[in-house]
Amino acid sequence: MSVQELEKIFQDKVDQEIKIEPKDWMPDAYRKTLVRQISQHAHSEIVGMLPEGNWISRAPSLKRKAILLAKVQDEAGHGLYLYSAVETLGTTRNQTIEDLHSGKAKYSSIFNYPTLTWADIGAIGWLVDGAAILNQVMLCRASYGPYARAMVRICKEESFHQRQGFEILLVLSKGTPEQQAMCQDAINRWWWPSLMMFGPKDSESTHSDQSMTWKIKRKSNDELRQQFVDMIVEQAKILNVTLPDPALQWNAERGHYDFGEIDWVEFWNVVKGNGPCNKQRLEARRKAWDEGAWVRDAAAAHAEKRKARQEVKAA
Amino acid sequence: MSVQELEKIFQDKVDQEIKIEPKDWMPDAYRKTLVRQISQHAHSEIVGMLPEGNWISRAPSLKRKAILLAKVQDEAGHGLYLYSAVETLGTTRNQTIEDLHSGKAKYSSIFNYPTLTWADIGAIGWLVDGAAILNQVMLCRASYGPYARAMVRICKEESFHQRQGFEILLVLSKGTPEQQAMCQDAINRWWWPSLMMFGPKDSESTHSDQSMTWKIKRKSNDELRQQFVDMIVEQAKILNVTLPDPALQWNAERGHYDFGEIDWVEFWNVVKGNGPCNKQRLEARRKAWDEGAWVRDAAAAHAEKRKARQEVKAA
Amino acid sequence: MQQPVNFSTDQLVNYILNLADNTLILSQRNSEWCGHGPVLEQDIAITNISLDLIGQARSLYQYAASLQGGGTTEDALAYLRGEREFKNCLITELPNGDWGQTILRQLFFSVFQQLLYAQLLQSKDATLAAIAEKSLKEVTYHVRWSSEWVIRLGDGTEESHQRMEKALETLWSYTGEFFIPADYETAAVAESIGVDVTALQQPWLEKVQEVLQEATLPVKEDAKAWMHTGGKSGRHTEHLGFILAEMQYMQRAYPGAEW
Amino acid sequence: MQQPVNFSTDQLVNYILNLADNTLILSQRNSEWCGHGPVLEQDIAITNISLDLIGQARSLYQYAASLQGGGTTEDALAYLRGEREFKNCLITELPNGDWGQTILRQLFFSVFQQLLYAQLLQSKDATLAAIAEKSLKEVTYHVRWSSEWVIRLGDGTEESHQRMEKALETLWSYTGEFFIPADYETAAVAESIGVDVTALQQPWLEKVQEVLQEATLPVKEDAKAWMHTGGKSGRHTEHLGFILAEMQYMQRAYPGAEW
Repeated sequence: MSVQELEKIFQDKVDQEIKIEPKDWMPDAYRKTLVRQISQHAHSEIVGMLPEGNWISRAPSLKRKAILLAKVQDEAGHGLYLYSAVETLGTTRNQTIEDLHSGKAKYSSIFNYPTLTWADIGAIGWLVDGAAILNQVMLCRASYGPYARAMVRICKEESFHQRQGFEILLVLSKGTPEQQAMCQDAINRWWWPSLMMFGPKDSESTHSDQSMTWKIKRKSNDELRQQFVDMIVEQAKILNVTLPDPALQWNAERGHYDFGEIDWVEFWNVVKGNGPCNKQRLEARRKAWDEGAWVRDAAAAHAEKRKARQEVKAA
Repeated sequence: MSVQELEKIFQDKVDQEIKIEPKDWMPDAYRKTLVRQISQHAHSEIVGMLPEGNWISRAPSLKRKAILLAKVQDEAGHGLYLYSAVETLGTTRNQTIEDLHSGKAKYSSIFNYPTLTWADIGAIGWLVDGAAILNQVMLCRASYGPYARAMVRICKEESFHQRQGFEILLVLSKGTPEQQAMCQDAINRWWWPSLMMFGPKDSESTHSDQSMTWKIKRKSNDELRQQFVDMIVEQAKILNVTLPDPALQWNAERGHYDFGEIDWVEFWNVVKGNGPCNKQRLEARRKAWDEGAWVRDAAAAHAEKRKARQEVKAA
Repeated sequence: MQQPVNFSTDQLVNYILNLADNTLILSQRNSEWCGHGPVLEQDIAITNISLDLIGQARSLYQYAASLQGGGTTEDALAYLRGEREFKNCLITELPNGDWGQTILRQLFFSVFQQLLYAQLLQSKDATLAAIAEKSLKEVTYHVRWSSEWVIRLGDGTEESHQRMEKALETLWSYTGEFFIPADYETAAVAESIGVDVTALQQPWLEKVQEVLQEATLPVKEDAKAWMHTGGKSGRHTEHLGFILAEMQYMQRAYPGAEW
Repeated sequence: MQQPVNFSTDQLVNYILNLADNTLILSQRNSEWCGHGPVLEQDIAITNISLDLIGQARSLYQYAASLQGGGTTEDALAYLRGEREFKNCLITELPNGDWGQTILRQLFFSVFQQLLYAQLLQSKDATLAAIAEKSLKEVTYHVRWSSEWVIRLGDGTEESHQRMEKALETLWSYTGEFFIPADYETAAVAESIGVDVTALQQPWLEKVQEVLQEATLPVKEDAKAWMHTGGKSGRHTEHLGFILAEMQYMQRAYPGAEW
């Protein structure tokens, strides 16, 4: 079959909502796009462990500590699913991780902001996980089977995390004046970075059209962002907090909330590596990896030895 | 001159209280004993920085933090004087330090006990520095000039430290019930180790007789220990604390306080390396030294370069 | 209340606090690995152990709080006691060291816990027996996991073997404390509530030796050698103060707040 | 009271707190070296700088406390404010790194402080002018000491040169914050009390470049490049929270006690 024919079959499947599976033929560009996107997502889970992990030792109650530990652990699990999905596309986990450490691969810029107070743990759950979910729900229907299935599992846990984050803030919002201030302050700092999570405006987004055709993406950045704003504004009322955007108001005509302009200079600055924690995050990951090398080597060497001994026994 | 004649001249000087100076002839054994004793004292100053240094970051007020910093810094200064005194005997500072790190040289066992609460900083000043001073006052009249002169400088600062330690405890003893308990608890833990600082009983002490003859030592371990007990018991009354020894009581006949038997098993155990912090202390010193190697190398290399450049200029 | 015995509540509370503090402090230490493990799967595994331990700690603190009464809570016990009141064994508060040291400590601790909880099933105190039963399943997994890793690293590369020997050297003198009963342990044994820890030493040594042997590591015979002690009666290393300063900061800085 | 001006006391207090927090936090960081320095003489030197800085901090907090009134003390300001209330520049709270990074930071900070205090001598606020005068002698020594060490390490061995380059890479983007005025700084300038930090950037750059050049280190020209900010208005790095947890523990755990 010619490439054109293969491409036609492939696109027909996609159009008919038949999942593409690892052994199916797929265009190189589709494969590359998926590897880039899924590994970026995997890295975001792993790097995303760090800002929240920053508060494990200081969580203000035993219950909160246990919940936070479990949450960060879930993120590691999500990373695992996603690295596995990347492996089905022929790229090893080690390769994927090396690309992160070399700076070749990206992760979500949101994790380059610091967690300064306990309320940030709530804000991350509510806003950051909230934003992530909208993207992930969409991806549960992605055309690539292993990716879509990983997303289904992730989505379940993620919406649980969002509720937990909201609940942290709810307790603070009903707490002492200091706690209320802490809650509002965290929301003030995390609101705009959360909006940035949906990426550049549609008019500036480079990969979007092709991804739509391939059904790796089903909604545009701006659509998802609008959906997020509409959802959060309602939830903010329950928390009795304000969102730091004077332009935010209901637009009856559109049936959506209008909102102000994102600081795109900051957005690109953080993407380029100048966020408050870019260096710190990448260094933490590299350090864990480098200092773990002897452990991985030893495990491999032991497995070899064991195998050799079993062969001797069997012989 | 024969060795016998030289030894006679040497001992006459000692007997007449004329200081022995670096360029004077001295018996090898005298030199060795001094090197051992002074370097052990120097190491005690340096290792002694660690238990107190442990509380610098957590000192409970700015004033206390400043006082503690200054005190630990003084100890570093004492170390310097003493390493210099050792150098006058022909042993370099590096050699002396290497002997510490290899475990060949000892330091005072007291610093192998941990500082668990802020009150320990007071107890160290009061009891540990208090015990050290009695020894040091005696050493101000040591026969070896550089040692005696170093001791004069050290003694002045040390008695200042003891007063500061006492004052820390005095504030605690007048403080909240929690602070009073903290004060008493620290004294309970530091009392016996402080008594151990004077070394084995005279009947078991190996180096004492010769050191007395050489006037490196002028009072026996037991004499100094008795002096210490008599002094501290009186001061304890002002602090309104008890000393953890049921056998402690005034003996009118002797004109001294009687006191109970030291736990010599513990004493030798800690000397042998099994104290709570022996490993930790030595590792901290080794780490500082090893991680500082590049700095010392660079400073030496720079000094060389600079010298070479000046020679070029001069030429 | 649930207090079923006629020895002092204080002693029972102390007995429980020792069990609880052990698990909380080790959980706190293990959780430092979260996000920094050598392999993703093991990052998850050590965090899981950390979670199990904090779960045990919570059950125990809740029980101790109910015995103590007066409005005490699990959080008050964990966050508002000072370092001289903590009763954990010293080994749990030692710095993690490298991955090898962390898992060797886990082996030592988990084997001890497994033997302890197995006996605690027989406790006259039904609550403690129930906590032991629930925890025993978790601990059995901890023993298996840490054994496997000690073997893997001991019998891995030259480097990993050396690191494990060093870890063994560092940790061994902290293992004796498990088996030296504190006064509250002796009292609890007399009441058939607590476990006689002295009787656990031999089976502990056998299990540990078995693992060390398979790991090609030097088998320690000197369980009676000089050992660090003090933690059970609140005389700790210099490390615990720093753990508490960090762990308790929020509760100390915002007294009375709910989270 | 000593309040000599008609702009808000709050702004003046904030202005002073920024100066005080800078010195306290850097003092706290430097003091981590005490007992762990690479050479005994330098252990003493860095501790001495730490002592000078805490002395400055105390004078400044005492003044701020007197302005604020209501029984506030130097210790309340240092030990009972939360991390979002601290106003130190981010560079002071960064981990020490190696000895090279510590002394390079000291150079950057001390050159800034020297320029700042020299101007502060002219302040209409007599107390601030007096503190500046007293501190200026100390800072002059800090500049000399850190310059010498930067030169020594930059122009030392290959290894030390590389380490200094790395330190420069790590720290440079934290130097811009000195020169971006916070609102309280702008207000203090308008009242002839504070120093116009924007005017210090050029002389700072010249002095620093001179030292870097002699140290054979890459001379940074891009003082206008992207820079980390936030500390002056209480938006810190993740490091500050840990510094405070440790530093403030005693005051938090024993509220109201005297020491």
